[in-house]
Amino acid sequence: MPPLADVSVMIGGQGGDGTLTVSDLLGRYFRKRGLYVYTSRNVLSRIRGGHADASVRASRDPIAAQKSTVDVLVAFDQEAITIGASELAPHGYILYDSTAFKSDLPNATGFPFATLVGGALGQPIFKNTAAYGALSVVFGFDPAETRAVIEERFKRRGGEALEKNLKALEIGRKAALEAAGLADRYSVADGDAHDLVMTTGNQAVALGFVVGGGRFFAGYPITPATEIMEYLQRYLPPLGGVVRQAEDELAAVNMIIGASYTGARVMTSTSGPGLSLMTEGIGHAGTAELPIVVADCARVGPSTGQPTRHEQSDLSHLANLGHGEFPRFIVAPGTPVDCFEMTVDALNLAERWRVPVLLLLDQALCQNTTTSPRFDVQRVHVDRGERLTGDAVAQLTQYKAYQFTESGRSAYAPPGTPGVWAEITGNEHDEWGHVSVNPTNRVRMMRKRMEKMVKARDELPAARLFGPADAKVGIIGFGSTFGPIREAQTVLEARGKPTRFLQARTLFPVPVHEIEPFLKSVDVAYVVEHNYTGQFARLLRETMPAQHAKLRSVLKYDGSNFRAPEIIAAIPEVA
Amino acid sequence: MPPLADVSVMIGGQGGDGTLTVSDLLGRYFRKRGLYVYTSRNVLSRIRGGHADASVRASRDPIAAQKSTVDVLVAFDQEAITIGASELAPHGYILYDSTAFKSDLPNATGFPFATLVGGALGQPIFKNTAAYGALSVVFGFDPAETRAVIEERFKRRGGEALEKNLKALEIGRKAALEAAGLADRYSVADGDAHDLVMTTGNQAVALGFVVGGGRFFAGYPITPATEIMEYLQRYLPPLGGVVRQAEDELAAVNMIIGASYTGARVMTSTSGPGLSLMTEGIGHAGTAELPIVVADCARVGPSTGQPTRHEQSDLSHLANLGHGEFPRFIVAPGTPVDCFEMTVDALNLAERWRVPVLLLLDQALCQNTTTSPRFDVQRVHVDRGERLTGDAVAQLTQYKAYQFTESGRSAYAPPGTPGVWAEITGNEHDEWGHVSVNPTNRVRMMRKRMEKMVKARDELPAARLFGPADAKVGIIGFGSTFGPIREAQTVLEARGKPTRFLQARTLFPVPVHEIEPFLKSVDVAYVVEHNYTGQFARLLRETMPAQHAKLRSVLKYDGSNFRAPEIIAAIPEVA
Amino acid sequence: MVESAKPVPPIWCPGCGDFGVLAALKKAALEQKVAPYDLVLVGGIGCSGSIHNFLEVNGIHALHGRLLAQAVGVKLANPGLTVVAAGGDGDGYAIGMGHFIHAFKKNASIVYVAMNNETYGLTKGQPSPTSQIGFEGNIERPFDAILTALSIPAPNLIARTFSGDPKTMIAVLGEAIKFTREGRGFAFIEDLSPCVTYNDTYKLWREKVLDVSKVPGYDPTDRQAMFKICLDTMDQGRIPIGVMHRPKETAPEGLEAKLLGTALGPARSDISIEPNLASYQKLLAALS
Amino acid sequence: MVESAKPVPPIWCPGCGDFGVLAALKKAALEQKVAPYDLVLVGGIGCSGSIHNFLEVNGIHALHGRLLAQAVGVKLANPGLTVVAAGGDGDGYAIGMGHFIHAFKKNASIVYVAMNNETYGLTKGQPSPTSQIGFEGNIERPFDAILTALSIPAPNLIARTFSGDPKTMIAVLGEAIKFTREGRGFAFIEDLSPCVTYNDTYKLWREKVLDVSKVPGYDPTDRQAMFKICLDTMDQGRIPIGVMHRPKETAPEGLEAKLLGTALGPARSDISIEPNLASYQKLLAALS
Ligand SMILES: Cc1ncc(C[n+]2csc(CCOP(=O)(O)OP(=O)(O)O)c2C)c(N)n1
Ligand SMILES: Cc1ncc(C[n+]2csc(CCOP(=O)(O)OP(=O)(O)O)c2C)c(N)n1
Ligand code: SF4
Ligand code: SF4
Ligand SMILES: [Mg+2]
Ligand SMILES: [Mg+2]
Repeated sequence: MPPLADVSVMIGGQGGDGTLTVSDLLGRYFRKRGLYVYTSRNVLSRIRGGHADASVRASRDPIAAQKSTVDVLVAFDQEAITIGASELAPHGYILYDSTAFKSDLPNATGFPFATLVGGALGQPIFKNTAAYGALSVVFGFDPAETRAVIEERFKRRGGEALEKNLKALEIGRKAALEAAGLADRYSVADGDAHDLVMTTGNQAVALGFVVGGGRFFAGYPITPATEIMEYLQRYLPPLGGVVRQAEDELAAVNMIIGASYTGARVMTSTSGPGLSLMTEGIGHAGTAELPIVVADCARVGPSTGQPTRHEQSDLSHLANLGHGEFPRFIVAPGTPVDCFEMTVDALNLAERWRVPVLLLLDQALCQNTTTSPRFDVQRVHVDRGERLTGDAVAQLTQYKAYQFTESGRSAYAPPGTPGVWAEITGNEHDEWGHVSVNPTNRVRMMRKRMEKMVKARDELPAARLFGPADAKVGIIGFGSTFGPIREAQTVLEARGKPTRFLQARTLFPVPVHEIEPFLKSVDVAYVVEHNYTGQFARLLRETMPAQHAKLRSVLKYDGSNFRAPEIIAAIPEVA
Repeated sequence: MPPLADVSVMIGGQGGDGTLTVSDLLGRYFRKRGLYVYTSRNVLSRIRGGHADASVRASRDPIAAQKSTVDVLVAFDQEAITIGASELAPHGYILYDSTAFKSDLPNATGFPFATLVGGALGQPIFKNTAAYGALSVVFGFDPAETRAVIEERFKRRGGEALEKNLKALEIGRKAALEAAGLADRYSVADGDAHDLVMTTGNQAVALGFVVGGGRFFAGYPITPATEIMEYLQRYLPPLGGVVRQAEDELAAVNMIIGASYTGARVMTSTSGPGLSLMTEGIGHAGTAELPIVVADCARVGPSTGQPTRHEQSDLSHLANLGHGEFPRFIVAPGTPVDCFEMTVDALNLAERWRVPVLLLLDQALCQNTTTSPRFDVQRVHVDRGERLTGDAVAQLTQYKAYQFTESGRSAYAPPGTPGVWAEITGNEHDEWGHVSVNPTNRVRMMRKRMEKMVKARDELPAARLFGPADAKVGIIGFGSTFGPIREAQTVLEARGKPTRFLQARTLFPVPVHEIEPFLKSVDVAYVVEHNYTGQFARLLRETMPAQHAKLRSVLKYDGSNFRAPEIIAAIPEVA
Repeated sequence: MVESAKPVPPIWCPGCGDFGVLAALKKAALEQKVAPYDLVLVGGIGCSGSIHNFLEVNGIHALHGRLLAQAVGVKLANPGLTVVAAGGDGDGYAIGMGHFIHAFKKNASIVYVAMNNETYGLTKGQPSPTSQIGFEGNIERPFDAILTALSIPAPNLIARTFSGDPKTMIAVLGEAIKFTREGRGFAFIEDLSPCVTYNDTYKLWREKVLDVSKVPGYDPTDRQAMFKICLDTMDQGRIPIGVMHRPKETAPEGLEAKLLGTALGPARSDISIEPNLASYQKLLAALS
Repeated sequence: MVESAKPVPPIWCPGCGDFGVLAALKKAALEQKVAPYDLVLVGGIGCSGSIHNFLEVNGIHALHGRLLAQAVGVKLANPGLTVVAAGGDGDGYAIGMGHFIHAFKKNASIVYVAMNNETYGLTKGQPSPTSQIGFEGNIERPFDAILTALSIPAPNLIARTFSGDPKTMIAVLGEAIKFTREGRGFAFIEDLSPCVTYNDTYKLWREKVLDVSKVPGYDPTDRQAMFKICLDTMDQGRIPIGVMHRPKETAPEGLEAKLLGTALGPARSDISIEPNLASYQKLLAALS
């Protein structure tokens, strides 16, 4: 077989079998070889036991999605075969742990990994590293580099852990080398992607928050958002920032509201259930004009749903959440770099316009790891809007926290500014912040707040366009669908079927000025999203009804994320 | 002056001045004379002090809105004049309490009500009844019936209260009779509307809940919803029902969810802030397929907003609330009879389809009093859907709480049914109620739930049409705008400008089958609603984009409800 | 026999303290002769909260932190049911704290087992309100549910058990089930249920637990004395277990009893129009 | 001088107990020399919660029940501010109960004045968690915030005052402000603040209040003893007032101090890129 330019390995087993470690080790090896890498997982909402799998993909081209076929499947349990076999490529092969079960499949070899390692090391749990060893033989990895990966990965834990893993590696290698016909069964072409980092959306958001000047974070654990809080617990304190795990999401959002009142840059992160609980608080921030950023790491809903699985079904809620009407911006990054940069944007927009900014992510973007260009601090600009210092205040004759202005933005002097006091409320209020039921004032205040969504238009993250301008088939997507859509485009391009892709990065207010011209330029536009009702398509239909006939929905809501071929198959014009 | 066929009196003063009592007394009198009566109020979110006013309108024709002009203004404070004078009809007159202030207006007479009553009775608070006495003279009321109203109103409190009010009445009458040119200044034509009741939407909802078989209610006080709970505290216990004031709205909605699980018919009522807090719970009910009814008595939002004032800005939130996607029905009564009957509908729909039903009300509908036909218990039908008793269960071979069926409805056997147990969850689940991440099951369960919104279509409350079928100007409205829209239609009809009005009673899922033909039948359709963004119009645009060019919004969001002339003025085709 | 939802195998890590609660609950329910279809298990969200999936009973998986609100709703709507709520310390003492305190005050006759492992198990080991200072960076003093339970003036049954001591667990759970079936009000049991994966306290707790009934002056009807005993025990670095409050009151003081007396309650009322017609007409006629 | 939001006249009913809190707060802040622009008053939703509108200070009107969460956020983000949260018993002990309990545990240095009138004033007189049995149909035993406060093991200042006794109020409020300005943690004051419109308890309370410092054995550093004194006082039909807990600890134990030491904190950090560039680059370079 010729070297693979795009390889995918799936590792399945029971929770606790260490499948994630295998994909991580493989990922590290492939990166050393200059490949783009994407790792993903499919786990249950339980700590141990139950089937879970991890996948790693490596390619000479940039990727941010799973491959639709699996080249090699590693099975620690029978279920891994049931699930994985259907995805196996025709040339694919299965390595399984014959300690656990036997398989009659022709393209499968069993190794008693657990027994072998258990016997030699006393602890069968190192069977995962043994499997990595066997894989290294199957793929003909360089032995020294294979080993180096183990050393890097376990150096922090050091000592015994490192030693045992190195031994397990050799056990796995030896077994595979002894098995007939397995060595060098496949080879993987080296790539030339270097100076990339391997990161998740959650980590990128945390870094963006810090660099964007975020200094106060309160949250509550929830899958798949928890890592944002955990990263910030490491990053922020050395910078004089504060991270608190609150008693619940109501406390979290209200704590950041209190902190925002003092002028700090703030964020919380959560997923669906927590987001629903934050509804009242987000509306309060909108009315009181206190800048907050809420990151929603969407998972499968509704209700407790499927905590560990992927979906993009919170958009309608975000766009409409809260009784009454208040402005909000919904921005949706599609890549780790987006996550980093748009978290900064979110902080700037929130503070300039004194609105809640909702950063919409999804499980795949949050938790899967992607090779990404390094984040560039030079591109970061901190814009605090009309923030008043004590000196600036001293020049004023009046200070009104809700002053009507031409720009639509009121200057803000946080508490502690000598000579003035901020009177802030979620009741309807006049410019001074005094509660008011005056109908004329009410109308003006509503307009002041709501028009932010019009006036800020050109400051909101711009959509990105990919593909030839004259392509007649359009694709619209946001969030992690960026990866599979781009991949689909590449495949189609190669087949001589050009498409044009609009990656929406601001979802609300709907960027009509970007999307309408796009819709006009194509004959048909496929809106790709992970939900049942076609939530973004619905927003497009509402705001651009004249274009509705061109809109088609490509939907998936089974808990897994799109792969490129699924998108291609859903577009009859090019499929 | 000829007798007035449509009269309006506004009474303004400080909170505690008893303005509501005056409007109540006048309303009672007018009803005795066979008139339709509508009383409304405009109060602050505070208990005493601050300006508040009450209005009463009486007419020979059915009415459910304020009149745009005031015939007589009673002012207990200066602000009453500032506010009321602009609404005073050209022939209008002002009676004011000269104890509080003096006025130079030509069409005003001051009486020292507080001093007069204070002197005679020791308690100036009876000044409001004295004002009623004066009004009775101004309008040439029948003295015996004027007195009978006082007797009825105060008989429950009896003794001294009754006696003092009667004395205050005479003091007021005497003062007005002695004032030059006031007696019989106006007269009001008798009407022939009898056997009506005077009620509010809140009371009608409470009654509908009881008669519809509702037996469990949990709520938390909030304006303007509290009265529903208060009525039920009186109505339900004698029927073996339970009403609990919970510690908060999260507890309230979760308590009714627990109660619903046992098979009881349940409801909670709240307003915007509480509704936002119930978001997660409503989604849970939707996923777990536990029937609940949530009455939302909308007030001015966002956030704490204006608690005592009127708005219809919760619709977008209701239609989209909650992370993820789950079915819901939003029904919106427009009159007290609707409130009564549609609360029954809501209970039936919730239980048959095992979904959350959202009963959307608004402050004016909830709290203003309207003369209404009596509620007819004969029209009430209790439909419990596929509810399984012990006997029915014994006939089954299997009981699955989430069984896939042709109808889309699963039969339900509540806990306590011998031989079976209900396994209910807000996680994604299989037919048995076991947690499941199987992708195929996920897709089927999503469809099972979401298709309820399609399958239930013909059972949802139907829209009502008013006006000639060939009218080319359409009006669409819901909730309390029913009153002013109907009045506007009558006025326009008389001017030879026919309009056609669709009163939407199901708002979500949008009844496209009703509204699309309607839109096709007219040249233009004005969607009248109390919010900033035109929330119902947005839903129409999303679901019927092909009709979008016909849609116009008539919006009001200053805290007060529409009056007929405002609606007329907003429709250029007929104004 | 009609086939109904079958229990699924527990999803807990081998050795998890929650197995103890499951076993004890099974035993206690059997001893108290509760028919499976009359028992409602309300689970929280967390490792612990999945317990209802592992038994042949009515199970409702509540929202995170809302199990007590749902459980109270169940009981008030159908007082004939035996209601046991079970969830984690994060569920009950963090997000559920408001309902927790109010459950004592409301005093509906339900059993609540808080499975305390001093961590958030299912979200992978963050500190919970009961975590010790230093655990995963925790700097807040641990909440003691028993002390706070004792501070709320209502005739509740209050106890703490330990998953390492199944005998006491079964006895206390049995007493709690009996207590609630007699309509005497809220029965709270905090079970020390170690998380072997993120916070393995089995050994430590085995050394530290102290049966309060052995302490001189033990009188579970005297809140103030028990408050002192518990504080003193804690000051000695020990963890008090046992029954901390057993009210003198024996009458059916439960909220459902106060509200409904012997009436069947909302779930079992006949709500068809006929039998209620006269009452309805009276209500409607009262409109003026 | 720049003109800033002016106080508006109180919207309370004449005679409302809340006037007492307003007057005492004004006095205490003055005595403690807190600059108006350094004082943040966080109001709840309720009659009581509007208090911040009536003073020349920074005011934030929180959501119903969320004032403590917001107040903690304010303090942690800018520990230089003096933070006083004030709201009703419904706000604090019903919808806000979870945050209330956690405020003791978190122990941020803020003052919280719960204005207890045993009713929901602004929504017109429904029973609140502190309402007596029988008040407007209430059948639940009243919650006693002091007993529960004493049950939470953290070095908080705990006190109860009465609006009919302004001298004690000013003293206790002053102590609380000082306590928090020294970074010593959470200071909780329940003020008995009668609602003359819906639940006029002035006379009753004047007769019932009992200054605990007069009780033999009074020792506000001893939780257990104070728990007994309070329970005994209540058993005698009296209402304990005074300082119920004054921790021995004098070090800055406040959460903000633990988190930030003497650092300025989030609100006052320079967040422009330049001064932070080195730290940022280090963080980014650590990505592998
Ligand atoms: C509203 C909401 N917030 C957060 C979560 C995520 N979550 C699931 S379980 C859990 C905590 C579990 O801890 P605990 O209650 O102590 O149970 P344990 O797993 O330790 O038994 C959290 C925070 C959720 N499901 N819902
Ligand atoms: C989420 C939410 N629920 C309910 C309300 C309505 N509400 C306003 S004030 C109040 C209670 C007031 O009682 P309390 O806190 O004791 O204050 P008081 O008026 O007695 O001072 C309620 C329930 C609200 N504003 N927000
Ligand atoms: S993670 Fe902890 S609490 Fe959860 S099942 Fe495992 S041992 Fe039990
Ligand atoms: S209603 Fe009661 S609490 Fe509210 S202002 Fe009046 S007296 Fe005070
Ligand atoms: Mg736990
Ligand atoms: Mg109160």
